[in-house]
Amino acid sequence: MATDEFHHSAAARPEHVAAPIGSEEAVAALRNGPVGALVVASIAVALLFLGWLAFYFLLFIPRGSVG
Amino acid sequence: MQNSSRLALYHYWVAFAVFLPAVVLGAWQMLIRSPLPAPLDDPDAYYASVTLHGTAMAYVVTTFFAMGFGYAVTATSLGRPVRGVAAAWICFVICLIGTLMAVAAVLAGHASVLYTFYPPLLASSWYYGGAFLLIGGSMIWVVLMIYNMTSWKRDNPGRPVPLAMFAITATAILWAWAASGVIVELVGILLPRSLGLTTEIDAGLARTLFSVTLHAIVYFWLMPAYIAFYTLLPQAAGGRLYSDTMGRLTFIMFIIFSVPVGMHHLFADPEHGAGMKFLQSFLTFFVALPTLLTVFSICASLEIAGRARGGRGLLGWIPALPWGEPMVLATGLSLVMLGLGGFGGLINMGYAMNSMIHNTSWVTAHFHMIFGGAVVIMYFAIAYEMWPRITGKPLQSKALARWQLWLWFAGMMIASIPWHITGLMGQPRRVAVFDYSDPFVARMGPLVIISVIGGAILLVSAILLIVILVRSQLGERRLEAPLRYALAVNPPKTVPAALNGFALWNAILLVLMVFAYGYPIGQFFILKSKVPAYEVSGPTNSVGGVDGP
Amino acid sequence: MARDQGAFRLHNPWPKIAWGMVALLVVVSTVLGFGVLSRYQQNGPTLDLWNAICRGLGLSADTAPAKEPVPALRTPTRIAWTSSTLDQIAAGDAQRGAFIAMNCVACHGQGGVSTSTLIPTLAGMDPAVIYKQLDDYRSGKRLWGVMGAIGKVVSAQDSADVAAYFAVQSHGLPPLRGYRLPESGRSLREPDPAKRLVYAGDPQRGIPPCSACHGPGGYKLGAPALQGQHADYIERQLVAFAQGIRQNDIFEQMRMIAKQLTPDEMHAVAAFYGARGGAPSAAGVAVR
Amino acid sequence: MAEIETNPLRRPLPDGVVPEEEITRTEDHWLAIMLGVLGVMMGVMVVSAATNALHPPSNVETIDPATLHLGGEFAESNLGTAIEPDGSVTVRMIAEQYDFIPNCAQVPVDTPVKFRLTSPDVIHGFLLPATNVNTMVVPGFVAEVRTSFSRVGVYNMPCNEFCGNGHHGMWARVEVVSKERFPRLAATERTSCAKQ
Repeated sequence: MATDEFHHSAAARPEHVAAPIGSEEAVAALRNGPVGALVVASIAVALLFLGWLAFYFLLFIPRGSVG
Repeated sequence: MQNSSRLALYHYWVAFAVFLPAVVLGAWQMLIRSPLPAPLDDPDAYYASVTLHGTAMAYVVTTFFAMGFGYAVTATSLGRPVRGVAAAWICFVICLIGTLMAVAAVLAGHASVLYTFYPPLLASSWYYGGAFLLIGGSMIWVVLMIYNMTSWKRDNPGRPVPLAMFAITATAILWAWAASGVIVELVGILLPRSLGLTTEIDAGLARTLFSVTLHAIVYFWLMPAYIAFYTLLPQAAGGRLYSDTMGRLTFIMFIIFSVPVGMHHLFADPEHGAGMKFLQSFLTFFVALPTLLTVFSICASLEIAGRARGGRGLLGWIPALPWGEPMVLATGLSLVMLGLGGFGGLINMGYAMNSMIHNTSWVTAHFHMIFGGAVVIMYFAIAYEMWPRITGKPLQSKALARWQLWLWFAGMMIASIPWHITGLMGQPRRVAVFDYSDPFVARMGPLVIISVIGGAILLVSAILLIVILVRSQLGERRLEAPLRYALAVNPPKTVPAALNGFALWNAILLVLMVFAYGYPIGQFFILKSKVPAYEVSGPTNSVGGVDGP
Repeated sequence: MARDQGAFRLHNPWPKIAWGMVALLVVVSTVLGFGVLSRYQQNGPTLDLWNAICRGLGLSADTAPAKEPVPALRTPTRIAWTSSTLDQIAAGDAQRGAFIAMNCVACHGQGGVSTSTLIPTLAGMDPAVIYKQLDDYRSGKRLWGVMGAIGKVVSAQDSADVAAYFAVQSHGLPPLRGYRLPESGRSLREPDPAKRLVYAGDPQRGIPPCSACHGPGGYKLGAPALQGQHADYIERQLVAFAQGIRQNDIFEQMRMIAKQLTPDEMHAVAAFYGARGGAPSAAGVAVR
Repeated sequence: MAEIETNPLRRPLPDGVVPEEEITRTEDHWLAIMLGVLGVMMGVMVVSAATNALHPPSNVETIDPATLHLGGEFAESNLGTAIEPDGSVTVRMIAEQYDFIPNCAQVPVDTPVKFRLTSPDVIHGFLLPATNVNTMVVPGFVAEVRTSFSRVGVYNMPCNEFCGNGHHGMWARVEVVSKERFPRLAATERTSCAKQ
């Protein structure tokens, strides 16, 4: 069973493991690291962050003090 | 049909059979709140309806879906039949009885207290009893998930628990922690009072206990969606999971940070000091981490798939993805709604900033975006993924499924975005009818009408869902296709013990819970804050009108 | 489990990192929450560390200005819905009450079913309501001719007994309990002003729906059921509340609502309850 | 099993091409950036909360809800707006099924205001749209919100927590008036719009 040991992290039996792409494709896809994903995720988080700051300073603070 | 498949199918069907009428109620509720004429414009019916809608969506649909998903994941990811099938069926029956009891009590008009209970309002003991059987019954499932995982670990020493199984066990453990609050509230406060065993209710304590549940329950709803992100999506997209380890870490962080943060639902409450509120606001920030981590991991997994399919350039992998696959499409739509809903959440948890939107339609919009949007659309995708595997018949059809997902997305956006705005304008939640002749209310009228249109679209989508599932199941053609989980780029041969079990994390959570909730709950043993209860359907005790001595 | 996880063995990297992070979170949030933020109070002086911790926990509260003068106390009633009061009402003896109630027949009718349109029907009324009104007559909080004198001769126990008696009489007010089936036309869009006020209220004027407390379908401790009550009596009480002649409503609630109502609305609401009462008995039908 | 062994699709990556350490490092960097983002947000929140004394309303005071009307702070004669010796005002209100009392409060602009509310029955909510005044009113507790209004006007005041079948009818108002228009009250006087 040593041969399919690496499958255990996805599923215990090989028929339940999907690998639509092989190692070469995965290597090729990751040659430059997941840069595209970093860009997309960064844009999303940046929007979230700026939106939050905008809400805090442009909406919440002008509505007056509370405590 | 395999026993575990039948188990999953029955659970899914209860969930979706309850889901459709609950959507009908939701759409009608939006109508009666709007300036448009509604059939049956009776405020009492609205409050009963909100109770039913909330109970159905928050407890019934989610619990049954998660349980069914859990059995399916256990059987397929461990590659062996679910252990304890008899107990699973008993659990199913108990939860179903609880559901029927609660629904009957609401329909009889004896339980218009909303699914969050709001003591000292007091509903019929049938409602609380039903809720207790449903939530308490699901603890059998929790035990089964843990048992299946640990027994597999025992049989396969040194091997990593499959990620999907690890994650569903995390879901079960999270649910046990989350449900502890509402179970203690039901057993310790509400059931005894509704049965007449006690005379008073500690409303502050009851609210505090419920807050233990109230935030973590959202992550219980969310977890199946995240499991799909990590274990089903990469293969549906035709790629690999970027990192198995980060998946495990994400689910662990959900367990740790989703429970000791519930007090951000009580920021506006007078029974807790600001210091304790800050502590939990601070911890709440960290519950955003696993989601932010997931956003990146999922994008990376999709990028692998997109590039493998020929996508070039910085963003060329995005159009290269197989958007025709329901799972991929649902994930894309889900992430958009998760972004908007998460943004709302960051506002809500912002300590004093919560005052800006507390109990306005903003909050309703926020959790509809997160749960009704991001999570439920993944439930649909999971159902579409699993239906062929558990019924042995192909999906009828993918095109229809795409329509259904797009309609749900459009409906939820159209319904929720105007709510966010009316919430900021100060529209209160849970109000049956508004006086649109009041200029303050009238300004919200057009926005409310837009959201009604969204509600109608959601209803169409929900009907379509049932049509697709029924048509698929009644189909003739047989299909043999086992459920497949995504392989990681580097499938780990071994994982650290800490990432292969939950003992360490349960211990840490216990410490954090004592830190975050020890004093807030403990103070009620000193405070004199018990108050009389108010039965929503009139007096049933001795002071009642016709029941006199 | 704990053993092979090494959950408490701090020389393993995962437990070490995890426990360290938790300790950091606990310390930082405590210092910020109690040591820093709780010191600064809105519209108030900055607190020292000890007071900040107490306030942050909720052990101490915002201090009101010392001994501020208050207006002369005015109370609408002596009754409060404490458990002892409710227990006394619940323990009312209907059989004993029947003897006392013989004195009520002349005005409130046989079995509490009044034939006079200005005198309320008591049959089927919530005992807490009767008990409270008798006490208000006794204490002079509600002033109404002969009832003041009668109130003074009945004791609290008598009140509970007579209330228990009337509560179980039939042919009067229909039972308050139970759910009414949903029905269209109970929202703010209802054109009939009386029906609209009864079921939806008027939020702009701060008027809640009458039915939420007085039924049908609603209940509030101390609020009488109105369905089947004499319309003229209801209208007269509304006028009395509006003019401040009657002041025994807890927290001025009925005074505040009645002041907002026009005479036409009072008449319409009274007629709605009186007319739709389903004619408690032939004799009980309001004569107008 | 032999078939799987030879299936190139199921083979792990050759060591050293995309080592797991690199993936972990990328994720760690992302995690650090996210912590930084959250840290900035938390910093903004903490600093502004300290400098402006911004908190969620959190005054913990208990009170017996059954006997409020018989005397003490929430007797009907003491409800409404009072002027304190230091010039600030305190508004005392009752939130009950299904009314606020008084149902229209009056306060002066640019003056420290303290709202004190409690409930004799169930949970209610107190919200002034377009301001940050927002608190739950829980029976057994006195809810307190401290603020000051910078804008003259009438604020609608809905009950924002479900309190029973009359909930939708539970609306009141707060009138913020100029300091000149606000009546000069003696220490024992209470005012509301209704009394004007």
